[in-house]
Amino acid sequence: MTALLEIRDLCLAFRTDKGPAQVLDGVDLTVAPGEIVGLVGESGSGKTSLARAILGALPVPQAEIASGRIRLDGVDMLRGGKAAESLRGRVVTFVPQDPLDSFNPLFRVGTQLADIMRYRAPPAKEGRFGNARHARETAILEMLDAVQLPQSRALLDRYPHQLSGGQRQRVMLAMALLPQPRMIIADEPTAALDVTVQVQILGLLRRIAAERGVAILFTTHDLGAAWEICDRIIVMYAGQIAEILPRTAFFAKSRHPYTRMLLASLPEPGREAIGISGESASPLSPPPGCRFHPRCPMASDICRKARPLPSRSEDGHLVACHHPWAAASSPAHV
Amino acid sequence: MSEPSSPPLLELERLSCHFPIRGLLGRRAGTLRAVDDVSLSLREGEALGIVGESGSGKSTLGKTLGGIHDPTDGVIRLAGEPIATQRSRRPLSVRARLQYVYQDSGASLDQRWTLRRSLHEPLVIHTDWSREHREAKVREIAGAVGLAEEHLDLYPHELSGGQQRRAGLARILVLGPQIVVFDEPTSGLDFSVQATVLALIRGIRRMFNLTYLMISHDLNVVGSMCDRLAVMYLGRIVEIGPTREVLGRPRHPYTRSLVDSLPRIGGPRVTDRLGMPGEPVFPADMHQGCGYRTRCPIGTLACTRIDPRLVIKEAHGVACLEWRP
Amino acid sequence: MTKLIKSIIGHRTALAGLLLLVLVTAIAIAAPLIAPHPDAAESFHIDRRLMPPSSEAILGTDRMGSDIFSRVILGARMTLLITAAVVCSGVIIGVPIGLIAGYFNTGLSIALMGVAEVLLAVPQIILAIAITQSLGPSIGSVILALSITYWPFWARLVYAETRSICNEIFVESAIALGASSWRVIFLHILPNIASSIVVRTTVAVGTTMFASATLGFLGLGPPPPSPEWGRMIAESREYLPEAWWYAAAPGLALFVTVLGFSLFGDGLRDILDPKTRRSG
Amino acid sequence: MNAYSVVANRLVWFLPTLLGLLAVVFVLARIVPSDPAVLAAGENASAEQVQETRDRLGFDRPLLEQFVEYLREVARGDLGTSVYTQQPIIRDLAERLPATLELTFVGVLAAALIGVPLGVLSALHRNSWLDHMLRLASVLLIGVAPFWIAMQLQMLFSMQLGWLPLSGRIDDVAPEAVTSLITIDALLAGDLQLFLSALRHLVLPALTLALPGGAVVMRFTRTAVLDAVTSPSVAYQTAMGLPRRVIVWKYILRSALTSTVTQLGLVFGISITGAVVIEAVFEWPGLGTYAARSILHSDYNAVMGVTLCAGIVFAISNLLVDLLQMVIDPRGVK
Repeated sequence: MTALLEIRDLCLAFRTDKGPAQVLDGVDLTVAPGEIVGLVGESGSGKTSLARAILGALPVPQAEIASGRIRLDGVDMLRGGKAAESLRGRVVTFVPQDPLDSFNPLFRVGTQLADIMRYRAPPAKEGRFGNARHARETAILEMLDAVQLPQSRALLDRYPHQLSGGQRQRVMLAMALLPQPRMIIADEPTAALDVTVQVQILGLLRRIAAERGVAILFTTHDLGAAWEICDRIIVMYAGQIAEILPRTAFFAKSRHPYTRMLLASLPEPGREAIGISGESASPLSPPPGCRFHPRCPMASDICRKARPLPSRSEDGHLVACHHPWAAASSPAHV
Repeated sequence: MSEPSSPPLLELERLSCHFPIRGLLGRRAGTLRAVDDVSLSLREGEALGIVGESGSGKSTLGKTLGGIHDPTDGVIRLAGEPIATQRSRRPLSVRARLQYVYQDSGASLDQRWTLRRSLHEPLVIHTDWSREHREAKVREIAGAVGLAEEHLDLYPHELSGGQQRRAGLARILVLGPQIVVFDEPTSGLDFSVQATVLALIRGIRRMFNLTYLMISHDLNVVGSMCDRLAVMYLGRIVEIGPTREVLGRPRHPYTRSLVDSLPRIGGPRVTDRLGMPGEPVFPADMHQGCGYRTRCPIGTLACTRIDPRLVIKEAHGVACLEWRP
Repeated sequence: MTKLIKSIIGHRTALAGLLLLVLVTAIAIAAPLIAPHPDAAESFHIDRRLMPPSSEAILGTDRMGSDIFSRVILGARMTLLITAAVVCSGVIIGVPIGLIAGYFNTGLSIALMGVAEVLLAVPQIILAIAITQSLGPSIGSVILALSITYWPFWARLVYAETRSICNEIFVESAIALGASSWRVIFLHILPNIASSIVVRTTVAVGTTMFASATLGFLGLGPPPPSPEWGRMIAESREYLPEAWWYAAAPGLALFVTVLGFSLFGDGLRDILDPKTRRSG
Repeated sequence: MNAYSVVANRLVWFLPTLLGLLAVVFVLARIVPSDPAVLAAGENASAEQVQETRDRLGFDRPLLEQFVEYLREVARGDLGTSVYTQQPIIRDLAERLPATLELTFVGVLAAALIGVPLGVLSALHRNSWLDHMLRLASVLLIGVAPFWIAMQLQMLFSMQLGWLPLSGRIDDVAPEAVTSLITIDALLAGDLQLFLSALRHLVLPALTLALPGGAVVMRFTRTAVLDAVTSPSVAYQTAMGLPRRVIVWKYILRSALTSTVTQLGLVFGISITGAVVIEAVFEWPGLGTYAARSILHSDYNAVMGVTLCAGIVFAISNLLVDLLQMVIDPRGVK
């Protein structure tokens, strides 16, 4: 299996007033074509920075990539120049967290869709009258149908603020699909939505990925959402990958203490959730060794000194911990 | 089920909170029925959860209880005594007994004040205690919510999000309230922090024998924190009952769709089944019939004409024409 | 406070402005001492009319034969006095009105802000002209006219800031807690909007100076022979272009003073108002 | 609130503003002078004449009654007679207002033409030497008193270089008044010579307005462009790989201009105020010179007339800005 996206040893820092903030530290990951990968982490885990790094949308003066590489479809995205540039918005597209802010409020939805179609999508098949504009509009309407937006023609004439939250996110999805990408990066796409709408959008994402063979890298802090749509889940903590597990192993066979504690933090009727005490590690002065050790109940001397190397088992389950749970033991809270 | 002998600690009777929608020349063009004809009661020591999606009016309900909005109609009773409706007239003693905690309780702190000063303020307003007396109380409560001594001299922006919420909570607790309204106490928090905040609320409930009302969009949160649940849709309560009942055997189609939308980690994907179609309409646009009919999978013609009332049977109420026990 | 001073020193624009202001203020305060011919500033010397800059009169002399340098630095007092008086009364009238109107937001506040809006609807300088004209030219009438025309600026600013801060949760919660109105206004609202008042005031100083100089220029300022920059510039027009130094000195003095305030104001805004910081 | 109700609200507020304006002018005219009758009767009037004037003008009647009477007069278009020109003031104003409007329009237009491109340039090359130079220039320009600029321009371009006329609006006889804006009337009459002459007269006064005005516009535009550049919608479009030129010249520019237009209205208001004194310097036959001359002759009614007239123009320009804002921003006036 050749990977569509391959990230090796990515280190990223932001220059801040208080010194450099290490946002990503030695991140390795791959995404196969058509695969849905969830990037799970709490605020400050670096998941959004990782997504932005792939898209080349990091704030330019502050961000500094110390080492590592990002290869997408065989192209080096960090040093690829023009070739990488042309991949963005064509081979890899983006669904943002807050659709209202991501639209330009002064332009009609149709205009913004049309511009993506015009500049990023592969040339549409010539319409009946050989009119490119007409062909583009047809393609847009078809796409809006595909994301289950009824009365799509009327929608094109609206302004972003006139749509509901769910409609806006569907349009964003349509915009991400128009270039016929091989990969979509979705950054917390359902965080701002109500649960009933969230479930619709998640369902839609999954169906689209399956039907069109698009890979999705889905960042979220919501374990439930990750469970719903992902094939594989990557748990990040403080800029490092803690654990990579296949969906089936996520609940029952997680091995990293952090993953287990996260799962135990979920509120659930009839059960008292246990939180994780302490503060998340600061990227300005990350703790030495395993970054999770100050909050980890199993931490020992070695955790304070050495960064745990990831160990991989045969089913693709990877864990970076000096004291992982045994593969077979059941989760803490059951 | 028999009625308890003592009057409920908190009672809402046909409470409404409407906002005018201003149109041409500031004329009233319509009415936003944020809270519409809501009745419910809370016994001492009870925890009631209120769930609903954005625009369901749950937050307005909380703010009306907290005395931040004036009710348009209806009565709020605290231990049998009606609370004056206008916020300017709500007496200090009532304000101390019934308190409202903001979604981000840290935001109730003045950014230019140290924590100590913010925690003293309620006591300065409500009591004539000496400085030492107040300080002792402030320290006691700060300790109870897990804030260290040295935190008291910090400004809000020097605290983490979780600590700010603790401080906001402490500000409420120094007055020793009987009832607290928690408005989305966990929104915007990571799961690990959320769980510690919920644990804290559970702790202070035991410690101070609190009665509370918790408002949240997250069924899991209220489900794990409350004895009873009320489900709101477009300003109305559509279902109310014991948590186990409401979540385990939902009667209203809306509650059912909410419960069905919850991802179950370890279980089958809920997206494999069809979710609920549509999104809530604007609360001002409804004129007749059941507010949920536009999204309801089991709606009939009658639903467009008849506005179902909340019918309570065996402590479990539901407002739906189609529901037959 | 020390933090504020530190950030001002660390901010190039603010520091440059501050230095200019200190310079101008020091000159204004010490004017009678520094002025080389303080006694000659307001009297007539026919033999010394319109002399170009020389060692005797470093900025030349005017049509009355007075030493322009002396008149300019004595004029700094006049300008700063008028400006300070106008700005102070603007703050004293405008800030409480804005606070009260913004906090209570009742019929009274609509009336108060209505008055302010009407005054703002008249071009300020024209209103000031009308007022000074009916009062007759004097320092007092300039101050009164500008105070009447400029307080609505503060009222409107404070009103808007108060309205928006009243929607902040910490104010709402203080009210819900039962805090009295004066407590909310003076302990919560005022300290939180103080920085925007300060920034706005610094910027307004420049505008006020222009306005007072304009009145002087139109012959409505303090009557001659008092040294007022606007009037001096107006007088010089008849002697252009030959007596180029005549207009240059008061014009530059006005420029340097206004520049000082606007630089300082810009810097303060960057420091105190983080909302606009990124666009700086 | 929909667009129409906003318009209606503005229009309805316009009337009380006007009424308030009249009240202010009235109060100034009747209360501030110790005895308005003395003023109205003229300097050399005898005691009987003063008394006669007082009776005739009704200065001894209750103030409210006088105010109502005054409103009636104003409604009839009667603002009194000018002591100096011996004409009805309303006619004086009608003759002079177009000159002021012509000057202000050209000044603001020039300010926009200077300020907008430079603001965009400055923002796009943020922190370059060009940006620093432009910002320095704007600070300096804003700090110079307009009447001083006027004098320096006169000295340089008229007195020393002799390129442009020193003062006035036209050399020859004015063309037949159609719009009363001489440049346009000259063009309508097909008289190119006259047009150029009018234009040459316009250059210096308009430039005096446009220099500080342009500096203000430039600052606003720069801030607006920077806000747009850092907006999430631009981040989204960048991540989607939309060509930079489309993002800048279509989306960013439109967003920035939306707020700049509001500021142009503000600049217009400031310029009308500024025009008063600049006209005095250039002897431009508009409201400003009229006001200055009226002051000189203690022509009380005339000053009040100018105040009223300027107030109305100002209020109308504010109204127009609000309407324009609504037209170009689909979200309406905030």
